[in-house]
Amino acid sequence: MMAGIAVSTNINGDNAEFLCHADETLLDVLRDRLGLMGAKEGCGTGDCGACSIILDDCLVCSCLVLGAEAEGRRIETVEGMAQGDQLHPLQQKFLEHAALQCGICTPGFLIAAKDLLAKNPDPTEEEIRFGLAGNLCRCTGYDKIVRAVQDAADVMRGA
Amino acid sequence: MNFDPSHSKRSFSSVGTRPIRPDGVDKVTGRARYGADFNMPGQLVGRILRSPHAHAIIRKIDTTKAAQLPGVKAVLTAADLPDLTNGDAAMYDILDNCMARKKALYDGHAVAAVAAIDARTAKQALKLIEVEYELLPHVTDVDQAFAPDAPLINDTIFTTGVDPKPDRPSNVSMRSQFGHGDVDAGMARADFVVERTFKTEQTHQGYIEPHACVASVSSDGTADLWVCTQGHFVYRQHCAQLLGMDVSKLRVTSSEIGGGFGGKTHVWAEPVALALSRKAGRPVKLVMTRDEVFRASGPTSATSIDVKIGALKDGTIIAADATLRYSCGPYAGAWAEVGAMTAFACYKLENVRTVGYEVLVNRPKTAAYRAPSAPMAAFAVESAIDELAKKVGMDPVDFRIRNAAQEGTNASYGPIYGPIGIGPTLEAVKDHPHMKAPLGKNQGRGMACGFWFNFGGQTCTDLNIGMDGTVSLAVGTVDVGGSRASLSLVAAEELGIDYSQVRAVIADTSSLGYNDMTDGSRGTFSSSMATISAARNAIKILRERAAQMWDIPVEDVTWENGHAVAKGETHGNLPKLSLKEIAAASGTTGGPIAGHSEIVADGAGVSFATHICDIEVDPETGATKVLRYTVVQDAGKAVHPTYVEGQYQGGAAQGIGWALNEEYIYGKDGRLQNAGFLDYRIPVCSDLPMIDTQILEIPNPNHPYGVRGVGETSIVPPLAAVANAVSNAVGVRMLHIPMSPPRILAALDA
Amino acid sequence: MRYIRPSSIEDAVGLLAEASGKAAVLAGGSDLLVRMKGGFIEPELIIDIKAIDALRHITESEVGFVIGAAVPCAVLGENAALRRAWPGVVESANLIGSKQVQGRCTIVGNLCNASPAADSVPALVAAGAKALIRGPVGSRTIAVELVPVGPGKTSLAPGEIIEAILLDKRQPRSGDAYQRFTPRTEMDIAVVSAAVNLTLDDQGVVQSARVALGAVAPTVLLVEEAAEILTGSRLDDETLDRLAAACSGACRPIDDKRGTVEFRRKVAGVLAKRVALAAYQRAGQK
Amino acid sequence: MVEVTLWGSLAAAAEGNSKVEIEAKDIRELFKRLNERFPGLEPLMERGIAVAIDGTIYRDTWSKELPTGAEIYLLPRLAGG
Repeated sequence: MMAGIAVSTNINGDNAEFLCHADETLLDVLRDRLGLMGAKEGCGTGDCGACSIILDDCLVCSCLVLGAEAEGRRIETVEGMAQGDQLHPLQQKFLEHAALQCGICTPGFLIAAKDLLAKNPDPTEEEIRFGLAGNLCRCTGYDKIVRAVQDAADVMRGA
Repeated sequence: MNFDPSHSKRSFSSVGTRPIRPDGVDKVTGRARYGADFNMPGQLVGRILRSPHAHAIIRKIDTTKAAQLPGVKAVLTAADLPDLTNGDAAMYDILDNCMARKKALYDGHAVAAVAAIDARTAKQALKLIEVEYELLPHVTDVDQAFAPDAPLINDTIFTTGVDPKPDRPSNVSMRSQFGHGDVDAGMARADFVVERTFKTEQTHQGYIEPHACVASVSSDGTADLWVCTQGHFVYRQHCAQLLGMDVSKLRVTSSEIGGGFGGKTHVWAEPVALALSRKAGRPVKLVMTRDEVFRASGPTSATSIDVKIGALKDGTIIAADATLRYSCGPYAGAWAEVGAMTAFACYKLENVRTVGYEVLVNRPKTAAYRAPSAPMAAFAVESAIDELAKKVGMDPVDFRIRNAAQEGTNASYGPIYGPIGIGPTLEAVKDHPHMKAPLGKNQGRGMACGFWFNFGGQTCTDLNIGMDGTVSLAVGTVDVGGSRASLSLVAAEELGIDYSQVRAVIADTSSLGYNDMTDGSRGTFSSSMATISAARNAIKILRERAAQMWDIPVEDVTWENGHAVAKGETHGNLPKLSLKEIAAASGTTGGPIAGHSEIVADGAGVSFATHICDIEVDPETGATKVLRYTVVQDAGKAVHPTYVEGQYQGGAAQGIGWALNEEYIYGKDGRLQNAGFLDYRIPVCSDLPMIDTQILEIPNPNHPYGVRGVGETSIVPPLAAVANAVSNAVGVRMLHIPMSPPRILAALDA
Repeated sequence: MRYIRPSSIEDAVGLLAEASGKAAVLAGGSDLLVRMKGGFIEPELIIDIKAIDALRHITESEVGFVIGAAVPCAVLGENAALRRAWPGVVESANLIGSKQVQGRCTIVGNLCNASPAADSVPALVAAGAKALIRGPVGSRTIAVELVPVGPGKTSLAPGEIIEAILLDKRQPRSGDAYQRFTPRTEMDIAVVSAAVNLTLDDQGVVQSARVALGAVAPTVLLVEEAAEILTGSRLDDETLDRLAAACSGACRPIDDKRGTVEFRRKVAGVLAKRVALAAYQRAGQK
Repeated sequence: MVEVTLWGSLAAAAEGNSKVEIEAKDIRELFKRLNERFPGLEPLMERGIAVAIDGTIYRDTWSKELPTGAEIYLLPRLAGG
């Protein structure tokens, strides 16, 4: 009765297959079965955004997705942002602006910011603040995060 | 100690720059390993069963069914944790808090634990544990618990610090008192007096990473603990003592830490994980859920504070008096004591008295939260000061400047101050453009001051120079917010090499001598002091080696900008030797080159800040919006200014959250109603404006570079700054934190 | 526990009926997974309806809009025609949780969760939306306000699934609006909420109105007295004050961790005024 | 001989003396003499005491010398966050 569900999916451009239980979240699958520890569990209830991933171009909390739902979908995690040793502009700007202190929320913020800039390449400060409101940060007061996203947006637009 | 820690004026080349942190790339690529990101082969999953009752005798625990469930490898109760504390009351409280012994003392108190092959089995096993409770009357409110007829939480608690000694137990574990002069006589002379009672609710540090550890105990008595903590040496000490292990056989490795703010200075589940592993004979991973973090780690005190301040017509504060009641959970604490010490620390006062009462309540054991106890006291005092300034007819900044403490002032908590920054932060605020910006309708501006002691303490650092001339720095204070970058800068500065040539790591407890925790804003202060001392020890060796290489007396060798330089008439023409050249030759000149340092980093300089807040209040709903916020704080010397700003901004944001919406809400049943991030409302990105910062540098004379701690002070002024802003916006004095919309609306309608 | 992803609504209904109360329907999962995590429910079967093509679209016809049960709230915001016709409904759906949650959650899920504080429900009730229900014995359509019957409880019979939400085509000079009160700007649950839907005549006089309040009673309230006050008016100050009083009076709130009785009662009136003005302005522009 | 000031609660436990003259050359000796003279201080001393010498706070350094004429103030030991 506990037979695993076989799931085929695509993670950061690579095909992946795994077995999971019906009630297992995608976050648990990523971390415990696939060894992708970038997404963090801060709450497990969709309230902190630390486990954010992009699922078929849609930003979601992986703690609110079942592993079984990943069948046939495309998943992007923080591990897929850098190309080889070339950091994504958001990653680079987070470092330059010191937009992280403890860093536990950083993977979620990077993914949420990536999704935000994909949909709105030139956001205002207010749009950034509301766009990232699903991600909690307790260290920075958000100031340097917002600045890093603004700066990265400029770089990505070639401004 | 061959090390002079006193400040000398110098110019810096590395210190004060803003390079990228050494652990940065790992943290933006998801590679950094936090508490829950570590696994051991064969590991089990640990889970804890918690009391749903606020106060209950544990009559019986039947674990038979749980133990029989296939996949369960260990079941644990207090019976498995014999009392080895040997009369140490503080340790006994920690033991009892880790696993309730006779009574469950709060909603969330651990009563049993299991280790099983996977999470679902562990969860199922918890349901099979049968606990028989006998419910007792409970009390969760600090004022109700303080009342003489309150339900008694611990019948061994007799108030200390009162004369005569009480003959019956109560919920007040200690009375403490500070001050000097004659407050009553001073108050009698006052032309204006403000007297108010303030209340603040309990808050949580709200770190995003839940407590997590992996424990592995071998049958030969050795053990490993991987854990997110602010102090792995302290965790080792506590776990070893509670479990009867040899300190040196328990190796504790601190993972990357996802925030602590004081909440990861105390052991909660770690001794349980070790005990489970010992019983099961396998590694055990134990990760708290968010619900457990709120219910069963260590939030702040809730407080109730009476303040009375009197001033003369000319604006001199002539007397100041405060009585502070702080909740400390169900165990004795010393939180009001700290509040009583900090309350009036910003001011030069002839007559001052503060009295603190530690109050037991059926809530989780209070833990430190960033400048613990100071924000609540500052809220009460700075609110009253603002009101008093109005009565006297003075501008609130000028009123504070007139009464600010200075070098030579006797602090309200006792000793005299050295060079301090309260005056300069106030002068900077007075001149700040923020203070002159116009305000609109329903908007108000508030400002407030804050103080924190800062700590030093035991510190140990190793600095090892590789054969290629690069430096590895092993530090024992956990890096929560970028201290590895700062300490690398300090090592580079002292050795005279480039920042990129240094790599700082946090060493485990087997690799370095004892270090106190990263608390009390001591991380960069004390470890930089130890790093400088270690670097100077290394330089001494480098000079000896250069002398050997040149075959000249070591007295003729100096160290300048990363090079050995030969001095004197006879060797003046020798070309200087770089650190890299000396390192390359080290194999033939006496072996590896290293500098070590073991110090007690005394002399942490006190820290002051002044904050300005603009807020808009919707008078119809009580909704608030922070429009602008400015932090001015003394850093002594900012080693990495970007991370100093980050500390200022983070503390301010936490304080704003506390001021406006964060609070523990208990039901009549004594249960916590909002144990999650949805209803425990820490500020989100769209709740805040940019937070402007201004770093002042008034050197700490007791540190070679003038460094003071910077981490904590920034959370002290915001409660009062925001409250003063709201009070100015609505014209009603706000007395209860958080100023949630229902409270603001109720105050307006009162 | 089993997980099944049926490809037709008939299969879904069949599975649900067969499981006799021990199955849970998964669309967005933003409530279901939280309740499972907290141990509040332990379904034996999870029926994921997102593979049912008919439930994944918003269709516009001559009579109005059909919003499939598996359409995430974020997608509502991306539909220009819907946004134009029912801006209040769309803004309510785009206030639920965070961007991450909006990428998953659905208005049907919001409705079936039957929380008095659900954001999209007052807007749907004010809009006069209907729920298209499919069950073992066929289909039926009921007004949205008849779905929740108390906190966490719905009127759905065993085996029934809400297939879609139906919204009428818009008459000219109509507008709707929704606002909620939350202590935080985002990521929060409504302490009080209000939705107003109006149609004006060509003189700018309110011809018909619907007013709904959330988080002030065990279920979302449709306040008919408030609608009557608005009808025939141009939303002058006196009308708005009467509206506020009627809405405050209609509340049957409780004290809880999110707000007090007094607060909810007062702010319900405040929000009703603000929302009525917003709806009136929108109606006037069309 | 040094003059030592005790904080309020400590003074109460030291028979009401807020200032005490003591023959002590370092912190260790100071603690020893205080304990001898005022046995009532024991519980407070056990909980931990810090010594401020001319405003600089020392927590663990027994060997720290007490210069004559220095301002010496006893304080409770604190926890930080």
